[in-house]
Amino acid sequence: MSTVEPNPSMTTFTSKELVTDQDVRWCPGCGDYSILKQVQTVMPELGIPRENIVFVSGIGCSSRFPYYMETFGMHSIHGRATAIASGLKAARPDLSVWIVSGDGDSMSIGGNHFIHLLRRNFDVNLLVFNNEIYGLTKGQYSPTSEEGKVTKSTPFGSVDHPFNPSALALGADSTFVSRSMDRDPVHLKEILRRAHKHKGTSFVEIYQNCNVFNDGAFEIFTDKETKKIETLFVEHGKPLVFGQNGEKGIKLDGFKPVVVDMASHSANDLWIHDETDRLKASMLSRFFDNPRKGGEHLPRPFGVFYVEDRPCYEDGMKTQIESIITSKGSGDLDKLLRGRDVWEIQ
Amino acid sequence: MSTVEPNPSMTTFTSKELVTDQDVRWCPGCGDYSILKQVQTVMPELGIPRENIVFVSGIGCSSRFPYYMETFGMHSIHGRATAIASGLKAARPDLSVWIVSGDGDSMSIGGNHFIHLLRRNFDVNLLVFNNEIYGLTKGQYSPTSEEGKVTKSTPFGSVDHPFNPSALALGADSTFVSRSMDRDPVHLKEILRRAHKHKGTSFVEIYQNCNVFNDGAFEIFTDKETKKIETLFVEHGKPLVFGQNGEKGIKLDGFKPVVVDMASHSANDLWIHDETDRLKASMLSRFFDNPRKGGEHLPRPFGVFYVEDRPCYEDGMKTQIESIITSKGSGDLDKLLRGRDVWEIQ
Amino acid sequence: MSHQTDTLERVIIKFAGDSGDGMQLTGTQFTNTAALFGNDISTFPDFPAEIRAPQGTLAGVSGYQLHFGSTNIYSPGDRCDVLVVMNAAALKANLKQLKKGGIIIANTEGFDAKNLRLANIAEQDNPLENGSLEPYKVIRIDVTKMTRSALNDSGLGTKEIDRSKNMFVLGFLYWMYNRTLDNSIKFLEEKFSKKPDILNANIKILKAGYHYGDTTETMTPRFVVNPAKMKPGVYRNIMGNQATAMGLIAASQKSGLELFLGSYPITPASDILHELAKYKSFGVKTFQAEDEIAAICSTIGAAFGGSLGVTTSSGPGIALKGEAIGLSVMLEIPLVVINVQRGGPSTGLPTKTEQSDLMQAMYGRNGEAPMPVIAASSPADCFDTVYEACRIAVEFMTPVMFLSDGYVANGAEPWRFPKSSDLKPISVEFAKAKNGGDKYLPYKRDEKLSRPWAVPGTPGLEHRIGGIEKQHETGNISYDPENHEFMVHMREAKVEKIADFIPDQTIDSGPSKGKLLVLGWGSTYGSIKTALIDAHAKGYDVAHAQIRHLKPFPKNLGEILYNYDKVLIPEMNNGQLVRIIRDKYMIPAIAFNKIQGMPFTAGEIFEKIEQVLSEK
Amino acid sequence: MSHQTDTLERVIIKFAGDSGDGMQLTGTQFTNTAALFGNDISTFPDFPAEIRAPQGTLAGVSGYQLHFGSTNIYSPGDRCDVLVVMNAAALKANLKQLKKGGIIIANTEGFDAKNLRLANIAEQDNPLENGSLEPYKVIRIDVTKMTRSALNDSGLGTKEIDRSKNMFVLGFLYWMYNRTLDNSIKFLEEKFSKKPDILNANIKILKAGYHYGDTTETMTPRFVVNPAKMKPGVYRNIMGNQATAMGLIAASQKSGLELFLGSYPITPASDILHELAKYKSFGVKTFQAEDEIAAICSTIGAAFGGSLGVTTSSGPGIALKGEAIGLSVMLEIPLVVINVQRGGPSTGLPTKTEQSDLMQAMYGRNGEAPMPVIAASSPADCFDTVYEACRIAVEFMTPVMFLSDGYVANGAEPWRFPKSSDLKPISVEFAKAKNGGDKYLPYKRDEKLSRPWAVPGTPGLEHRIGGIEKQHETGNISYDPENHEFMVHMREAKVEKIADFIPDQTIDSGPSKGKLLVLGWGSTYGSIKTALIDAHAKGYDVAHAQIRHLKPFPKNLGEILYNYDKVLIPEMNNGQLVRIIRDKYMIPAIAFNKIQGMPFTAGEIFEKIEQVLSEK
Ligand SMILES: Cc1ncc(C[n+]2csc(CCOP(=O)(O)OP(=O)(O)O)c2C)c(N)n1
Ligand SMILES: Cc1ncc(C[n+]2csc(CCOP(=O)(O)OP(=O)(O)O)c2C)c(N)n1
Ligand code: SF4
Ligand code: SF4
Ligand SMILES: [Mg+2]
Ligand SMILES: [Mg+2]
Repeated sequence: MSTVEPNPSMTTFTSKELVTDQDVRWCPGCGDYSILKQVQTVMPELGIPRENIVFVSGIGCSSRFPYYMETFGMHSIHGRATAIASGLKAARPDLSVWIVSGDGDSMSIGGNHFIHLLRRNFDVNLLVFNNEIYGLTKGQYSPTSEEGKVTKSTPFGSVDHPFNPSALALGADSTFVSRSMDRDPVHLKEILRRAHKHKGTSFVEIYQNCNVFNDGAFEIFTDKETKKIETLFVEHGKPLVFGQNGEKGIKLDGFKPVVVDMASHSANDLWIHDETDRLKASMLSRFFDNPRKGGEHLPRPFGVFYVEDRPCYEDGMKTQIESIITSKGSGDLDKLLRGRDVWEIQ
Repeated sequence: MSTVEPNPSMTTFTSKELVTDQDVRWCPGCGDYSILKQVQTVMPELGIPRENIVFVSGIGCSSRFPYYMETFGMHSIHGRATAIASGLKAARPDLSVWIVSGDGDSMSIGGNHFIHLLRRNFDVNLLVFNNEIYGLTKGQYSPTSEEGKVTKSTPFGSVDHPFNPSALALGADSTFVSRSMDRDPVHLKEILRRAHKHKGTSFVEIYQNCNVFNDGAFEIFTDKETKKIETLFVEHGKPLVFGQNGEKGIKLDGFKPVVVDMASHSANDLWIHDETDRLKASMLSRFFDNPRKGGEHLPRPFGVFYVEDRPCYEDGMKTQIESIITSKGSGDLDKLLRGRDVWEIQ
Repeated sequence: MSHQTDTLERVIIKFAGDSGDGMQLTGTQFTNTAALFGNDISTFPDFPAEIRAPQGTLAGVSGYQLHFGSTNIYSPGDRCDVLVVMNAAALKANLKQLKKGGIIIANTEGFDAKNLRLANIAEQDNPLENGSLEPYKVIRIDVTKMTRSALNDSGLGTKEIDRSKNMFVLGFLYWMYNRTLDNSIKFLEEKFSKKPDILNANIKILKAGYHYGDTTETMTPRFVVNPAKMKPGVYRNIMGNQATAMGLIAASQKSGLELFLGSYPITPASDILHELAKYKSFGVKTFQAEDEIAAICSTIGAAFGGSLGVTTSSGPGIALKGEAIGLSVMLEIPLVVINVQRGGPSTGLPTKTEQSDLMQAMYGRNGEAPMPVIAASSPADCFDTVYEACRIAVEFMTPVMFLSDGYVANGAEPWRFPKSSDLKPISVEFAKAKNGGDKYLPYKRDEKLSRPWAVPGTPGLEHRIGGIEKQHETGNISYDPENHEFMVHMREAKVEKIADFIPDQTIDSGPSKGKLLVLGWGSTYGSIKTALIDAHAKGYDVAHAQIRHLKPFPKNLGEILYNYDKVLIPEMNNGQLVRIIRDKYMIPAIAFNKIQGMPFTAGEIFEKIEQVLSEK
Repeated sequence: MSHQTDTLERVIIKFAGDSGDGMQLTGTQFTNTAALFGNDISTFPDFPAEIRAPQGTLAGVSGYQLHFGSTNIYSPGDRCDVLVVMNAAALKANLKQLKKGGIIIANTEGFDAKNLRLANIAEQDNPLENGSLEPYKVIRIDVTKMTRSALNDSGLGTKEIDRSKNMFVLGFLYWMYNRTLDNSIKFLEEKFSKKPDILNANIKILKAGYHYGDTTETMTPRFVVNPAKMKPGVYRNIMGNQATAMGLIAASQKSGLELFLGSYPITPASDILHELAKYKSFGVKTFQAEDEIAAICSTIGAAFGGSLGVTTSSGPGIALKGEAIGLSVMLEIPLVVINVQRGGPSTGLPTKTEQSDLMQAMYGRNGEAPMPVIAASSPADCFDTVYEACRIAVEFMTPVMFLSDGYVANGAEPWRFPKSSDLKPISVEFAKAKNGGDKYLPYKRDEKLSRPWAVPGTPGLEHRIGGIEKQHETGNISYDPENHEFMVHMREAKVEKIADFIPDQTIDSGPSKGKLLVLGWGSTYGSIKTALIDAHAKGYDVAHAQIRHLKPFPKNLGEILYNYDKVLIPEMNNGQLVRIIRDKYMIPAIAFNKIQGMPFTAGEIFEKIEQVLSEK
């Protein structure tokens, strides 16, 4: 987001000043704590006056977020934060609007507003805490839970094929598609900064551990032992390299990504990440193998997959109004009331 | 759809027997007439007893469809046909379920059920009559209308970026993505047959002319003069060839599709359509230039872009129940009522 | 030639033809001419059901009813004096609305074999020929033939020529009612300024119609309807949805708040969206959302940001908004929810009118979620009422339900439009400073029980609001049992408190005590008013009150009700206001219901009054 | 050691601790043991608000209330006799519910510096030490320490050891109330059959708790609560949501219809989904939809296909279903809509109980859209009531709203469960043949005004249904005004007709004529019933009726109401049934409301009865 220009005369604020007087009520150990921390850390750097920041959320554990941010905020209803934020941004393009949502909130009940927000490209930041479960309602499977998942509502395993959130976002013409995780503060902060910088809807999927109802869902990506070989951190202009010591790379064999050994390959052979290439982003989004199934599989990518520069809805709306006012002048209420044809009764 | 095995003893029916006693109430000249005709023509060929066919629709001009089909049918509420059909198919896997919807019905108000239907992959056929307008409510722009469109609700032009329906469907993990048009009966019938054959949700986008509120939206693809150079009919295993006499082809230059002259190229150089390749389908879906803007652009593809074989929700549901019954036996109501711990009062 | 000329007090004309015959335009032109001449008027279009049906069929009939006169006119009227029919289907669909002895003007070409078949009339039953129209005066004109022959040298194609045949009818009616063609000629000149061929053709046919009246041998009667004695002032003609849109803009201008409309199209509310979308020069932001839920939610967002937030829909869409309305009740955020009611339940009768969403307005959401409800009684009244809705919303920090309906929305009447400077000011002040020592208390209330509106961007007033029960004053989440009860009562009290700031209920006509009160709400106003005129003419002891404020009721309403022996409540539903009145005031109010997708006629109400008065 | 032993009629124990302390399990174990012993019981858990809060805080307190006795028990009871608190927060949150002179069993380790701080209590204000608990009997036990020392050689880690401390408390209570450990030991053996270490530890601690009572020098009182004289038969314990799930399965089995549940999780309704998902062996299809709209729409689809369609939710979700409920009213398709009510409006108090969705059930959709409404009065009654809802739905081809609430849903009581063969049959017959000559008329009605149910797959019965107004009998789209009015009346008449097929309203207790009738609905049953027992003991002239059928009302309801001088209507809302009664029967019924997310206590109702009786 870059509409909100740093205000030189603004009173700067510290991360501490973002802490509210409300007790944080997530379960001890919940991944949400770390995300909150990173957001509070990054905010003061962004050069936005605190009073211009608004956090809007739906319903879910994740959606309690605004209560813990000493900014303007709204904890709304399930699935609708995206729609509320759209109206807010349309009305007030000057604000820095952050949406906090869960996998259920944004992709189950809120799925429609999610895809429409992305296509309209309002200049807002959409943080989806994906814990692959409904946390708040105590553990039903979500549209991102893997097939076969045993939960309260699927005691014999779910038969639902899950969404691939990045793919869905790309399909909805998202202009900023990214992924990070609760347990990598440095990366998460960087992605948050990038999201802020992007002018347009910045979709940030954040893998978040729900240690009560879906503990360890992303362990394989966050655990020291497995992280390096199971994840792939992509950076614009850099080759796709991963592994304990960067010993593996990914190159394209025609249209097929293959894992190669860096001992026998040079960086030049590799797929160089180009975040402006939608097709490649599309391919990256399909690095979606379930690593727990074992066998040969691609690492899970993190980082900014895709960035596109496309006009924002609120700008189009504003420009249209301004250009009409410029050409026709401001509306005159008396003229409007009078209309075209009048007659007088004496 | 192939769950519905032809019933050898069924009473066959003719297309005429699909005509109901209700007057067809679309505007004279509406593209819906042709689609109705093709559907009525194809149905008898499919080998489904008439009483096993159900048409479910939402609200819109297109959604009047069920009234004109002498099968079972429901004209429901706006945007919800997909959800209703999901429940119907879950309950009755034996039925051949056809959903008829409009661009607004399926991608505006019905967007959430649309993407969830596709990911769940119920074995139903989803026909979306895309006229890039809200017909029934007399001409507001829809989520597929092009940017800048002047309509009743956008007298100064819309500032909305439209969906790319095929891309959205692919993003939602659709297992059958296709496109046809009202004005090519032969092609449309073929796509309908293919949709029926596919086991899983078959998404068929049908370009449909609304001659009252959005006349000529697809003229460039349907008009004799321009059709051949502006459209690309893809067929599995065949090279991408188009033009007045097939004089043009499309080949891939790296990841970039380029139009080449067949005078200087052979079919072997060309992109051979592989409908099982999701990445290529994704590329095809992005052949989405607005031809009216002129200049160099890719032709608009028609045909089956993508087919994937993935288990259907209703089968998973049914199999789970059957396997539980097989292993545990059918539920015993008295046992259930009694529960685990009981005591007796004398 | 001599034609008799009668002077009439009021006349009702219904123009009916195929959707393609231009009857709406014909009606509007006649209306404008009558209005400019000084008649009082009231009109109502009668669109075909939502799908455009094949030409010539019953389903495709489009009508336009005009009531004009030299006395005050309060409704488009009951049965018509003149019925213009362009084809057989139009006659079949409308004949029963024609008074016995009334005039039928029939386009004979519309009764040919094809048209009869399309109207499902056997050829031998052609009503123009089988004598069934005996009780009426029938004027047969082969409009098509005359139009074609008048224009056969115009260089236009048949299709274009035929399109001007409605002008023939218009011209003929102008002749019948002694009107000048000036206004319509001016209109045509503007409309076809860039198409001189078409312009000339239309004017020629308009005149041809007029002259046809003058020259034919038929003993066509002519009439004079003198100007009405209306309150002096400058008038314009206005439709309900248009008036609603203008009321919103006026409220935006007077309050200094940017107008934001979040809407999803639906009949018969869409026109408010269409109208507002035109007025970008007033800074109006119209957002066509993906569905009704997004429509209201975007509006909530905009209102949170400091806009005058409005969302428009009709019954089914309002049902979808219920959960979010509940949120805005909890947030105590200003919002105007507009329901242009139509026939229900479910998709119901989308193009027809009904008042069956009152209970939904009152109770259509979970929990105890009270909100003010206010209803417009005529097309022009939409302006004042929606303006009032906006005022209540922002001054009391509450969502407000504004009820209109298909009848009011599409009907038209003359409007003595106000000057902007005469409009009651709307006072809004955003909170600028902390109100709780070093804290900002978003739910600290003023004497109206209203809370402050602190918009993002205001330094020091950062705060959070949400849909979970909140603590008094701080607005923090609170699960405290007593606080919940307190807040439920507070939200109810706040809405009830509005009664201190709205006008007392008035008696529209009739005595302030007596045998019978007819109590209406919303669009039944005109029919009741007209019925009362007739009843008073007969000397009946009956009064009329029309409620604008349905929640809270005006404080004196109970008092008024107790002043009459009986209270009759006519509603275009199965009895909704009557339930609330019975519950609240414990009086055995009598329900009178019509659920036909059509307004009451004054006659129906008059008869019911007679019946109720005659019962012991 | 000698301990006094008193015999008591009824006892209320509240177990309270941190969410992690296992209080729900402790409570359930004690309950089951009491039930197996033959006491009558009623229980209610009191979950922390929806987010799990940090350990030790007030927000994290989880409670479980048990009422058991040798007399009949109708509610979990008002104030408790014994309060078990595992930490300071638990005491702070629950103390005001303890009777003066009641017993507090406190885990002293839960009152250390850290726990006091977490409970927002200054260290010097430690209630165990500052004398503020003077009015109570306090039994201080360092449960943690004793558990740890008992298990220090168990080889288990501290975390695991600490997890069994609730067993100590349970053992101690068993001792206090002279119960055997057998049932709980059996339970533990099953639960930990694969973890012998844990099993042994738990049994050891359970026994340690029991022996602690026996051996300590504290003058702890012991009590005997004899078995209740209940109706002979075989009983089990059941919770409301569980009973609802079983009622649905029973209806499915008895009707021969496949059960389809379309649902989206929401507190406190989710457990019905969870329960039903377990019963796949009954062929139950549970579909967790993407939202509430898809939930009900999928159910409509399944019902069209011939399933027994059910959708479950709570207030906000029901609001979202309004439009689709309207569709099912129009389709006249069988459907059971279950609303487990919670505190509103909006997100409100998600884990608390309330009865504030009655008006929404009646009116929460556009147009005139009547549907039967039926409410359960106790956990076990959910079974019968939802079974009845299913019967009405399929026999009358209509959606039915079944109202439960958080109190009934999570409460438990003994249930003399029926034999399947004793259940009233549910008769459904799908249409098999044309009913209109050579046509199938989907809206041709039988004597119940119900239409036939012809499911896809039936040759010759192909037909279309939809949400637009339909022609009588044919079901074709019809815009005819008279037909619309006819159909609106027909849909209302059809619902009202159900009154012919439901039992008359009965008087639960008290005289059939008299001074005062207390009229309840839904979950207020137990509190009213208990209050009436007390009132009758005092000789008051008061009766009690509890309405199950809220729409249509039983035919004799009016007659009953007119038999009393006054009617008092207690509701956990701001007055909803009372409005309907006042409107319909024109009696000045008195509202008595509690809106605290908590059930009425019997005492509150008793006092109100006294007050109403004492007023002139
Ligand atoms: C309209 C509505 N439906 C359902 C619910 C219940 N509900 C609250 S949060 C939630 C899902 C939470 O999952 P997610 O969005 O993934 O958030 P998380 O708790 O996992 O962070 C549900 C089903 C609700 N509050 N409102
Ligand atoms: C809940 C609800 N919202 C809005 C409408 C009004 N409405 C009916 S159809 C429609 C859109 C129609 O467009 P589309 O789906 O593209 O169908 P088409 O008429 O173009 O075939 C709308 C907005 C409605 N009937 N119900
Ligand atoms: S339930 Fe899961 S997501 Fe919710 S607060 Fe607890 S750990 Fe976090
Ligand atoms: S409005 Fe358009 S889509 Fe609808 S029937 Fe007419 S031509 Fe067809
Ligand atoms: Mg989640
Ligand atoms: Mg369309």
